[in-house]
Amino acid sequence: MKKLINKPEDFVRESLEGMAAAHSDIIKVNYDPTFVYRTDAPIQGKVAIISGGGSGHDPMHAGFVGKGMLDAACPGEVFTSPTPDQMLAAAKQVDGGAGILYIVKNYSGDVMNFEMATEIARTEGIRVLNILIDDDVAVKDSLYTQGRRGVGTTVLAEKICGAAAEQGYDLGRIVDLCRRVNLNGRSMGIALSSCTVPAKGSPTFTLSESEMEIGIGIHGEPGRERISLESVDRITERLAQSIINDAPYRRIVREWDEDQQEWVDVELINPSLQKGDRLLAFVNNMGGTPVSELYLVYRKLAKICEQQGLQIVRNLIGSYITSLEMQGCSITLLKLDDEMIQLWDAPVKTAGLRW
Amino acid sequence: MKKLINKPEDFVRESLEGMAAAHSDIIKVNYDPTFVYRTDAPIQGKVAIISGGGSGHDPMHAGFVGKGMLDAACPGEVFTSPTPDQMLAAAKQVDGGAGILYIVKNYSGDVMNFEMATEIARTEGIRVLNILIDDDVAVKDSLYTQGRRGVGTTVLAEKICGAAAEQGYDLGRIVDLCRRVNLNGRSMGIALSSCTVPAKGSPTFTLSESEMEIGIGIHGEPGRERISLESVDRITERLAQSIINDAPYRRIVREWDEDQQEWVDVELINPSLQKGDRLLAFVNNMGGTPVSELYLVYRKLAKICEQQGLQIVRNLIGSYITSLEMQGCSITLLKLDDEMIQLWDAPVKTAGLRW
Amino acid sequence: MVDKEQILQWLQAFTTEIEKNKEYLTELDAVIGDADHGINMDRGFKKAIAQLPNVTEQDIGNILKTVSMTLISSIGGASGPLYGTFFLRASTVVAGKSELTAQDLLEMLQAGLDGVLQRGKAQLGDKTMVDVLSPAVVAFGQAVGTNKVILPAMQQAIAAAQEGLQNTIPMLAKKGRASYLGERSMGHQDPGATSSYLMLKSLLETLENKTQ
Amino acid sequence: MVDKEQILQWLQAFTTEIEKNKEYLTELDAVIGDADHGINMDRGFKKAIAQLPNVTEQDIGNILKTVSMTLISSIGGASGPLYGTFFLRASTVVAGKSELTAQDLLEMLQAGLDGVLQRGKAQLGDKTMVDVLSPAVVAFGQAVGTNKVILPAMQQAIAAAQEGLQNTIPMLAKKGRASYLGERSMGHQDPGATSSYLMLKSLLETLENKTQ
Ligand SMILES: Nc1ncnc2c1ncn2[C@@H]1O[C@H](COP(=O)(O)OP(=O)(O)O)[C@@H](O)[C@H]1O
Ligand SMILES: Nc1ncnc2c1ncn2[C@@H]1O[C@H](COP(=O)(O)OP(=O)(O)O)[C@@H](O)[C@H]1O
Ligand SMILES: [Mg+2]
Ligand SMILES: [Mg+2]
Ligand SMILES: [Mg+2]
Ligand SMILES: [Mg+2]
Repeated sequence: MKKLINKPEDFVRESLEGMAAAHSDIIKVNYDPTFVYRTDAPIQGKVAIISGGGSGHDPMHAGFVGKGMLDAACPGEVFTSPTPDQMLAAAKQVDGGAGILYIVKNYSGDVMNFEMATEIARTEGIRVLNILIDDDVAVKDSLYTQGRRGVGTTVLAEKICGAAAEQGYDLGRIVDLCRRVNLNGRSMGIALSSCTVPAKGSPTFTLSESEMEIGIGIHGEPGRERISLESVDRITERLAQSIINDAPYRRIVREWDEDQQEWVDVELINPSLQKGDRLLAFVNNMGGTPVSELYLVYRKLAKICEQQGLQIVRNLIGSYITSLEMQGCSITLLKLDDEMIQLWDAPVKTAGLRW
Repeated sequence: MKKLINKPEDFVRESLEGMAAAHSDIIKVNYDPTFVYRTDAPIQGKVAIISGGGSGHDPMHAGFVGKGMLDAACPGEVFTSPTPDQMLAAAKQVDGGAGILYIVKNYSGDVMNFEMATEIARTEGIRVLNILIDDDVAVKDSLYTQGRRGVGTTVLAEKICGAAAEQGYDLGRIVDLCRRVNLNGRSMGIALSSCTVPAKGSPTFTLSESEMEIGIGIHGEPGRERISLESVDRITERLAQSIINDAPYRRIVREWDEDQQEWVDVELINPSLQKGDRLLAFVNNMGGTPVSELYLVYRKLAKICEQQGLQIVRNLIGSYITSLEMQGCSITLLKLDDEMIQLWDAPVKTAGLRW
Repeated sequence: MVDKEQILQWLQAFTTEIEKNKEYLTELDAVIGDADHGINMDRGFKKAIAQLPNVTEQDIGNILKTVSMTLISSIGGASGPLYGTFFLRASTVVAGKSELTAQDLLEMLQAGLDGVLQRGKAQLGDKTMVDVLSPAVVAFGQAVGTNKVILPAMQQAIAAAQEGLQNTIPMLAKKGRASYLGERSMGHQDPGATSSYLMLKSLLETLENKTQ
Repeated sequence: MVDKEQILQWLQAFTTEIEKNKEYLTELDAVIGDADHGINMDRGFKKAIAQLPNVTEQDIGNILKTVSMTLISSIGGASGPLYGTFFLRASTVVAGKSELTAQDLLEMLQAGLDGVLQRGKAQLGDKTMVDVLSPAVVAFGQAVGTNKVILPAMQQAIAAAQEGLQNTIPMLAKKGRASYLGERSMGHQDPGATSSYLMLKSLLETLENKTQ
């Protein structure tokens, strides 16, 4: 295992220590339970946005804590959902009295842990709602299964909802906005190499020099299919077409109902992309790919969108939701409206995203 | 070779095409001769800052073109210095009448090509001065050799001089500032893996699972020494101590003399770091290392600096001067003064650096 | 009867079993998941049994509740809430007890299973730990209903668990990370089902030890 | 005498030689440099000879100047300015000529070498192309001084070049990328010296072809 680490079991903690030392103007870190939060939290009257998930996806989520984005992030062990006590402690730390939104990626672990946290928080009088992000079109089935994973759209939802919270949106509006971002975002990724979980010490899977994995997630897990290595144009075509041609996606998700004070099943449907739609095109690095290669992906993606009558009006290219040192990339296309554009453009100051 | 590319020979051009498509608000790209320049160039009365070098170091240099940093960048083939005609064409494009500074990394190729460009530019009536960056303490000898390579300090010099140009500094002041930045910056790097030049198609060198290279440059070349893999704390200790304990570094460099209208040899000396110095600590990704690991480097670096009475007042952590997909990192310590701090903090808007 | 001492021994035995199978469980998870199940379980159960010395004087309900709380706050992932909920629900039905009859044990396991089902919403055949826990609890219940003797009933349960575990191999995963793999999930044994099998096996071995 | 036709043949032959040795030169550069020397030379010389059809009617000076300009604007790296300067300086001393005496050829090579020395500031023993070019030009000059016959003089030059090339192996590099390696640069043949040797060898072979 080739990594810049000390002991594998200290990796997450030491990385957070380095982050805290480097960005003391933006974040503070609490250990046991572990969470990262804005130095200026709680902000009275502002809705607090909290996310969290396994570590190994840097800069997500801890790198997105700061003005204009998250109020707190809960990092778990590498690729392992954090625990309810972390989420609860984070909520208490940043609660400004206007309620809290948990942005949760749709993985059994994350969903269950955040559900437990939500249940406990509410018994303690903290107002918490949750929105699931499930945008990975590589996952085909929807009903009666875990459904689609939460990937690239998470980053965009955190930015857009963070800006909305900063602008004084109330919890109800932010929840609706977050749901809308999720319903309009779709992603898919590929890997040229596996990654190595520090505690495991060897790659999760192995690929020969001429193979790649299509439809991977962000946990170093193998994808939907293993195929022969292709040119970047062909790969981009695959990812883009899977996203663009994705049929309306219907599924049932569980959200907390404030009136009924219990979990309710909500049916949600992603509309398909349409000619004329304005898009945010997000080309994401899985970790080990040079940014120069991401530009090759973007080059082809821009051409495909133009051919299909889709208009890219914003873009984001770089390492934002990664799988340790995995080589590969993912594409996310988010259909934008005026409100989302204004919120996307709003200032943000975090370790991982800043303008 | 596992890369997101089409044909290796099209790599540099297609990557620039993607970049141009993605950042049309910031940059334009000219092909044949190839250079990247600010959309708002030339800016009358502003000194223009130009850099360039082989490709494969993204975001350097093209990703640093934009307000508050470079006016133009000349990308060569991968790891190959660009040619004088590129540099000359870039100079003509961005010349705002206040003179041009070429920031040149100290490699035979870069030095010679920029010298030729400078000579031709002057015959064409364009006022051009050059500053060499030579900050890599891994290179031991100085007199009678090529001397030290230009590495991490280049990024910092480009930011600081770019801000100065934006604030209206004249060419003489910017040249002095750039020289001062170089004299106060020192770097050293390590590699856990090699990288693969696309046109070559196989790794430049191979390392076993338990080996690493110490004192590497940024061209995928082997380093000063090959040793057994160590913990990140030990590696950071090595790099930091090599920089901190580096003796005053004396060498002769060639700069263009405007009065004599010819190349003159200038003797320069880097002062050593002293207790109490204020530093910018720059932990740079060689390309394939997750940012979480860079934070482990920073964590240890911050401790070492504190122990040595050095005060880190600014930091930069991430992928800024890379070697394609190489795994590893470099550390740069730049001694700051008030003027440099103010210029560092000044706004910048480029694809690779923004605040 | 199963006494408190045996419950403590079981928890210890399971933790040891997890430690021994840490790499194995992680490898199973590498194939159809994210290569952390053994690591997660090992971290959580080691922390849990480290708490046991503080509660040896308390009843079985409190012991299991302590285990549950530690699992919930230290495993994370899918197995954290699931094993956490298993022990939490199990603890409530044996609250106040220091020894358990066959019926108590059945109710305890049933409550744990119900908790897992409610938390994870998985069904039989989804290729999860439910595919081991559920047939085992059914078999145990039937055997207990017939002759009320714990040890042979638990042997029946283990046989069913083992069969359930084998059955996960051809299944197409519908819950958990393996579900993302679609048809590629088929042909591989589920890691969580494997750890659940080890949990029941440790219980049987603990019970057998006493009778020896 | 060497005529214009032979100069064109030489440039063609060298380009072919570079193409054949592209991987070899790149591998040499991978060991003590950055793995691009063969790629650089191949790119540059292919572009250069693509220009030749436009200038076949012109004198040797202009032909070499065209080559030089193309090399300068298409190789980059260290070898671009060095080979570019070599041909630029060479071109000036043979300006206007359509055939070259032994003395012309000597002056041409000497001027090219001087250009390389001035541009690169390397000295003999620094482990660069100078370690091939310099002894070759010296040997050629001595032979020309003695008997004024080109072919044997060029054979002498090649012998010296070959020796110079071998000599680069043990050297500690002081210029170019290999210098960063310090003592690790020792024991490896210099890539630029190797391409310079191929350049002279192509010249000899072109001259020999005619005499055959
Ligand atoms: N919804 C669910 N219901 C029951 N068991 C589940 C569910 N989701 C996952 N599991 C079980 O959890 C196991 C994986 O646990 P683990 O690897 O620790 O968590 P994660 O999948 O979060 O990495 C799976 O093998 C499966 O048996
Ligand atoms: N200052 C110099 N003077 C003479 N030759 C040099 C000098 N620097 C480098 N070289 C030659 O250039 C060769 C490397 O060329 P190349 O690989 O194309 O360029 P780069 O080093 O820029 O990648 C070296 O092997 C050496 O012979
Ligand atoms: Mg996990
Ligand atoms: Mg080169
Ligand atoms: Mg797992
Ligand atoms: Mg080279």
